[in-house]
Amino acid sequence: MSRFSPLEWPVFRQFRTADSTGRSSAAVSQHTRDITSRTETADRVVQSVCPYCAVGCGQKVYVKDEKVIQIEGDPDSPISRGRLCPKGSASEQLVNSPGRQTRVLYRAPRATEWQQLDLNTAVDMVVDRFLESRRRTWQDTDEQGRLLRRTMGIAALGGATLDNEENYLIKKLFTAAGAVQIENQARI
Amino acid sequence: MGTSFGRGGATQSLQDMANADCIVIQGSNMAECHPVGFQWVTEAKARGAKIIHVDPRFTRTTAVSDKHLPIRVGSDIALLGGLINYVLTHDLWFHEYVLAYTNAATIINDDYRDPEDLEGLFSGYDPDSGTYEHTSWSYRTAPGYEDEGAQDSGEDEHGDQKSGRAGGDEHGSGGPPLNTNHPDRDESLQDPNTVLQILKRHYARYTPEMVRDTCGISLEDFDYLARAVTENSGRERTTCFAYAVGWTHHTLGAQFIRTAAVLQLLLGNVGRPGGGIMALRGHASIQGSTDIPTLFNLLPGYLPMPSVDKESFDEYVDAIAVKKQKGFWAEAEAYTVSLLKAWWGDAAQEDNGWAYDYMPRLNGPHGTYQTVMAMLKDEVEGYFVLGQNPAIGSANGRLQRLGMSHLKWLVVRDFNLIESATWWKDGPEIATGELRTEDIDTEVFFFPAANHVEKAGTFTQTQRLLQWRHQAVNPPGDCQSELQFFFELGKRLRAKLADSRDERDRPLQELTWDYPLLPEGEPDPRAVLAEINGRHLTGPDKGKPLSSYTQMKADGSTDGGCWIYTGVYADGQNHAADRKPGREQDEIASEWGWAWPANRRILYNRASADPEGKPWSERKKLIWWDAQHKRWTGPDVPDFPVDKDPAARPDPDLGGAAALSGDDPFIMQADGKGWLFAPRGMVDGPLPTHYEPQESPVVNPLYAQQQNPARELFPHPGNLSAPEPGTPQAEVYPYMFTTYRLTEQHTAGGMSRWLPYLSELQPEMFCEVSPELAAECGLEPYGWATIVSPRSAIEAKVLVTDRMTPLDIGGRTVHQIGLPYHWGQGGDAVVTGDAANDLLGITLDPNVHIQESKVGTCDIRPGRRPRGPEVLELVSEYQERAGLTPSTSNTKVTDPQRELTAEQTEDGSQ
Amino acid sequence: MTADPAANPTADAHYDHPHPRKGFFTDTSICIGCKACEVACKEWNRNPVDSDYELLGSSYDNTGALGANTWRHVAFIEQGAEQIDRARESGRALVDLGMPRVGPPEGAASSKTTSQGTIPVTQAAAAGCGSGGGGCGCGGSPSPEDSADSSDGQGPESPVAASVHPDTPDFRWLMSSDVCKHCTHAGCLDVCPTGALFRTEYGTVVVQDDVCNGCGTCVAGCPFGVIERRSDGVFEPKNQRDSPPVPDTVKVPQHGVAQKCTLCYDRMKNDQTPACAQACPTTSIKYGDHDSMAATARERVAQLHEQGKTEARLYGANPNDGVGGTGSVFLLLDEPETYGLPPDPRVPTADLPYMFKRAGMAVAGMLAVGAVAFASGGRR
Amino acid sequence: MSVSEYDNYRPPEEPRRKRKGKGRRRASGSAFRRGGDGSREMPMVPEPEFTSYYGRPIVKAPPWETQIGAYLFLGGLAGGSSILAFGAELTGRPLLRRNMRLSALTAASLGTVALVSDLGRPERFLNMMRTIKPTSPMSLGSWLLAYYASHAGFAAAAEVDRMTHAKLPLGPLRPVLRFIERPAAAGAAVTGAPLAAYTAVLLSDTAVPTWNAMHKDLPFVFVSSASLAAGGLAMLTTPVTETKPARTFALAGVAGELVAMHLMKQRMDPVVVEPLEQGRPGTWLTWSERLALAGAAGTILGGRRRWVAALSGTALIASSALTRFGVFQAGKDSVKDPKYTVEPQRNRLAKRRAAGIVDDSITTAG
Repeated sequence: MSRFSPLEWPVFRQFRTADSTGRSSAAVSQHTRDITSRTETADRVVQSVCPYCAVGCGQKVYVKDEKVIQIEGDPDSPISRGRLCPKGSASEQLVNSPGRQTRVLYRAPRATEWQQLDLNTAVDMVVDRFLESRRRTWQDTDEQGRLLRRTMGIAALGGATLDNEENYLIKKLFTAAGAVQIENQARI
Repeated sequence: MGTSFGRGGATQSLQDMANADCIVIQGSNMAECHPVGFQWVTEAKARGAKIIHVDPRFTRTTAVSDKHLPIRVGSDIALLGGLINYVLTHDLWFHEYVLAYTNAATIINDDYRDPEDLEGLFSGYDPDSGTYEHTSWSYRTAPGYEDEGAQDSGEDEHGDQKSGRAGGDEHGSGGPPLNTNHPDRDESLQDPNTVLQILKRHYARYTPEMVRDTCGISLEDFDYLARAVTENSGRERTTCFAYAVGWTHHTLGAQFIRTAAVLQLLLGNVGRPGGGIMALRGHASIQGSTDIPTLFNLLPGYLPMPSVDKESFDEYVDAIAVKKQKGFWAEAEAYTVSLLKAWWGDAAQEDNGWAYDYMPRLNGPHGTYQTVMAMLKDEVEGYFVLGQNPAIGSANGRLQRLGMSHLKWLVVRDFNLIESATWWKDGPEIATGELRTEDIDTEVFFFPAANHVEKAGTFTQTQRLLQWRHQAVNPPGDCQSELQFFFELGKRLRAKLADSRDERDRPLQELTWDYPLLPEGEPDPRAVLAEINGRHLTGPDKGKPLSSYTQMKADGSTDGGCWIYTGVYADGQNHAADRKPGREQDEIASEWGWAWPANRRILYNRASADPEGKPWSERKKLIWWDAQHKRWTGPDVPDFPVDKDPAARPDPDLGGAAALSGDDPFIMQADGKGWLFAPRGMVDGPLPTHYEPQESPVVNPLYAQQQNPARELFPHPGNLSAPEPGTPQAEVYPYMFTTYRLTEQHTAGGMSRWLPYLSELQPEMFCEVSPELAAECGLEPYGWATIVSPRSAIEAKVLVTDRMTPLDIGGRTVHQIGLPYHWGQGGDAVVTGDAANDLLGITLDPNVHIQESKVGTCDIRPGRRPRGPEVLELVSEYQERAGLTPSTSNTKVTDPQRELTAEQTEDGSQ
Repeated sequence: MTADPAANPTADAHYDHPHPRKGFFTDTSICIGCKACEVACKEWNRNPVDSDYELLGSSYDNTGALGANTWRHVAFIEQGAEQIDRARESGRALVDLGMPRVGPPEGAASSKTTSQGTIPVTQAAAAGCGSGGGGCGCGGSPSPEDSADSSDGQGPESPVAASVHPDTPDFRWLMSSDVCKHCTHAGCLDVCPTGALFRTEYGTVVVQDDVCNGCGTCVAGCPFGVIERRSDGVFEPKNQRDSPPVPDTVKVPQHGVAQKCTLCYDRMKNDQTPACAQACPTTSIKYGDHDSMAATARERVAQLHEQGKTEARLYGANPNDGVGGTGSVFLLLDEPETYGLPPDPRVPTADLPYMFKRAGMAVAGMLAVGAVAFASGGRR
Repeated sequence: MSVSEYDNYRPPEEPRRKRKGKGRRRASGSAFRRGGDGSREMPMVPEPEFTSYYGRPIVKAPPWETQIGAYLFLGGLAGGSSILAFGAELTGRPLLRRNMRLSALTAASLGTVALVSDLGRPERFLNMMRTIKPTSPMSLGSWLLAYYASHAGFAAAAEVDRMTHAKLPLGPLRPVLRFIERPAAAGAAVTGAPLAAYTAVLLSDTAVPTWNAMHKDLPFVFVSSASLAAGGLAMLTTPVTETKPARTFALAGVAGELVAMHLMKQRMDPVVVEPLEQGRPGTWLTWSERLALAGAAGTILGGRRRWVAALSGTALIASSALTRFGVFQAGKDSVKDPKYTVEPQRNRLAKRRAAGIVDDSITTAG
């Protein structure tokens, strides 16, 4: 408290300055004078796009010590002009949300609880199951002998929240692997 | 949209809505679902535009609109048909525009029959397969060219059932092929078979009175809407239509949009500033995920997935576009070769049909709902769920969860433990005892995903705009982007199959799968985007990116993952990352991001000038013909060959872009015109016709045919439908319900019910009912209610509000209940509740296979729903009372006395 | 009450470089109730969650009211036909009161073209469309696009009659984003004993959370019930279960301290727009210099009156009202109390001198009685 | 509420999340969240004559708990006791002086402890001394309390020293203490009265409808209540022989309070008087009146008998406490219903409009 630094005691400042009633500059503490917006002291700002709906509002992402500290509208965007909806404004909490998972989880058949699994083994397990299911459900030709060359045993759902590049790799990989049952939110 | 205009994307940018003089928002709740996009509607209103919201509910959009037209869910075609009828009878259509730019004057062949004559069916309906065969809809060939025409259509008929069927939704960018290049036309529009006369006859019975009895819209309201739309169209003024899933989520979804396209063409609003049809997509990159589709029936760039009957590459290409048809779609071969080169590189050569045989084939629709049915029959073993929550978001949630319990292994990638990952532990079926955790064999892998600031890449927004996102921070813990996960998956699959001799593994072995890696091990998205954009493979500028899809060659000298995106990497610069501030650009803002095709912001903008190339009016000026420089100029990139003289009338047989005449603004259509009448491309009729939804308490007032005869049905004990109206059992589910979104929550809640700041704003599942319905059923404001549908029963708090209006439909009061669908039963979210989508059945639109989630019938009663197994008893008790069997309402043709069809059960007794 | 009535209360505040007074203008006629302001404010200031996750029974408003953790609150009011008429009537009464029109002199034909420049104001409209409280017969001058020029035979023959109120006459859904008023004479600021509340160089009122000892006097001092002491200020956004700890950059407990909107004092010092004003999709929340905000408000209300919407009125734009005019000016479409705002707020300090006088008399009385008691008590 | 037979399946509806900190009640009237306490009134249809926002409060009651109510009482008691102490000193009543000084100090220190414990951040109580704000009754009150408490402390210290026959290890300080004893006592007496009265201004200088409406007469009520409390305490603690002035002091206090309370209720807007007459405040205030009368009667009739004096003294003290708590709670209740905020303001606005003043309303058309 500024009380102890001698002349900085607001009561003195009340008499020294025009603010005799102690309702403005006299009562200001040093901490308040040092207040500055956290976006000013951020390490860097990155231009991004809101992940929620398809309007495509521009977003500015402020980062400090490798942590996202603020996401707000990007005034440069001609579409959104710096504005956001409630979901867009909550993007920072989407990134730092306490409910967000950061570990791979695995549920064994008939198990009643999750168990932790390291990423590498999990991906290997998925690869093995992928190849096994593909082999078991492969269809070379249909009943009239026409080429099918596909598996109906593997399906995928999801893509409207993903980037174009990710959709491209998924489509390319699954088509080459013969899995045709690929769908996403554009359908529902 | 694809069928009428040639491309399946929104015709305008959102900013352009500010130029509209009247905006009709129908099938969308724009202020709640696209709030920041709505600023442009507010801008238009500030400039004096009239905003009309047609919606069953009075929503936050309506609160700032000028007029609200409460409409009965599912009757949009009746209203729009009424408007078309109003425009035609009052002769308010835009004469020069319609004559020059649409196929109004084209003559249809003689054996075309209209539903007016066939009691609700178009000609060419095959009752066994429940689909249409559309030769009877095609153009009549002009005299003197008959031979060429006949040969073409004949060859085309062979086995067209699949192309007709699957042809529906592939016209994202390229209209369907035509049977003739020389359609017969009658400019004076006297011939009864001209499209305009057919239109007049078809919509003759859509009178304001019929609209009142079908949609519940009073005559004054209809008159207000009709006047507002017609007065704000023409040379000086334009009207804009905006729609979202309110239209697409119906068994007639595609036809809803078609009706709006026909109306906008008649009013001359397409391709002009402040006009067109604004398709408001829901997710961040829904447009992107149809352009580069993780969809079963499409390849990138709306090229169709090869079907089993296209055995060779040439057969495949001929089915897409006849060489001699007009427009850029004729170059489909170049686009396909470039795609195959991009995927299989050197392995794709001329001799092996550019590795066409590496492609898997379709033999029917394999949509997400067919997949769920296959799961229930234990035919699907593995399932990847990537950033989606089918247990809550897809229709008939119960079937989705039961289907997943039949899987062998399930991979879920998301930020949080969504209900689709934890249904085996805390799903509703565990509570009702239908599933026991210990008996479920499915292995579930949950991979945490990186979110939008932890990975770089592009989203494609609702106005076809690609915007690049820069990476801000690295993903924490095990979180990975899908790019890294699938690149890794692909690498390991290829490693495991490296030495396999099996023919089926060749496509994987020879796939081009080496992308440069970023320091953290993630493939560089810029390299993937460059591959999508396409490169020259031979010649002087080998390796350099293409700058326009016109540079794509069919000789394998170019590659390109998605031809409509070519140009995003023009001259090596990632235009998706262009960030010239909006302030420093004009309203079109073409240097912010990149819009496909070729950075055009307003499509078909050639139509913003009259046939001679002069703007229709100074106020609505966009593109015009600059006589001295012989070029089309204007703020936006012209959607037309830049140097084509408006007066040019080249010989149609030249084919491709060269064949386009000076007044063909729809450069992707086979005849360069806007299609009022769609001879091809729609599987359920060339003209939109009103049918009732799958479940409706009202008999179809227009025809005996109750529902869309071509809709896709899924008879299954878990997917029962309500009885046909008019039968006593129909009163078991007397009320209609519709599902919708709220601003504060996001679709199935995966990205909003885990955030306390959003969950706090809309914490609990609720239903919105009118005071009259509340009185009728004894519902308590903010008390509990149980809603029962033929599929399941859910509970919700009751919001009694005047915003829901009971409608008088042909003497009967129809009550409508509003249900937001964000909540779900699961253990991990901040707020939980029952999922509205559990109530929905699975009945799909035949063109795009989208389910009817916007309308259904149900019953509502006060009090909470029973817990545990009793809820199943409640649902089955209702089903017995209604006498439901898997075949109820699932027969396609309703009226038996059809001279075309063979035996049918007698009328209405289902 | 030494602050001079001038609009900028910072004048007497001895700041070395006083800025022009900043403030809001909230135009509730274009608010779409999306609550982006609530979330943006909470997210910027890292305020804790303020709900028991239950429907509050007030249409789409599940936030309740302004408080220590909620510095922006969107109100939702569903009104039927007679409430709309009552609001139009009370609005018209305001117009007929012949309010001194701040801005262009009453008499002159003010053909001021509004900023949009599209709606020329005729003399009749400028004088208030219903003189003498009579029913607003003219139903508002037909806005230009109604009497559209029936261009080249497109429109029907007769220009369409100006429908009285294009608005849905039988139902409306009011939405308004409420915020601290940052009054010219701020009750909270006056009664704060520790100087925690202070008048900033921008004329706004801010709590210094390092000084405030939570005495709570300001909570009672605010005539609008905005400020509140945070009773359970544990910050991390509560989640249903014992969720993993929140990253430390966001854990700032502000327990037991009075909290209210600071008009983003930290952002303002760096010339940034407050979080809510930047997020608001339809700029229903406008931010800028107080004078320009008040001018925009008057322009907007005049424009609405010309459209026949006489229910529009300004709240807080009058410098000589009970609190000396407010920093956040509102455009409301009904009586203030419908939105939960006081109809005639008055800063308690206005009566303070009188209170001290009465207290002085009481003190004198007590001392006198004491003296008398002892003087007379001498005998026994 | 709902009639379906499945209702008994309703899982126990404990609130979704236990709120840490002081229980569930939140200062900002969380009663409205439950739709009133049990009564399920229909928020959909507000009363026709005045509209409110779903019946929710417009202004907020201060987050003051019972400690502040206690401080109001103790402050008045301390002030009154100092006056009696100084009077006793002047007129040579040693016992009365000693008791009054000690009780003044105890009351003042108890009051201070109550004040500090009610703070949101008690450890920052010294911030009260940061500024002297003429516009803040609490700021001036804090300084007043500091001044008074110190002086009452010196006077009492002297008293204690005398009682312990100078055994305290004061050493050189003793003469200083002797010297300042009298001025300190005088100071305490002089500031005692304002200490009793300033709490009235503290309550009135708020937007709480009932308190604000009382600002004309509340000081007199509090001053009288302080007097009767101090007098009562004197009668209770000091033998009858010395408490004659205290009794007159108390009687004057009773008279003052009755008159002031009556006058106050007359001058207030009738709507805002309701909280004073309803619920707990209503019962407390009626009981405080009865006890005051009983105390006064006891004082007049049996004033000279020791036990009667003691009894009526306690009655008077109780009456004073009840008055303070009654007024305190009435204010907090008046905030819960928006009617008490809106209607008086509407009446005030209408009166001004009738008087032709039309330019000072917060709602304007232009």
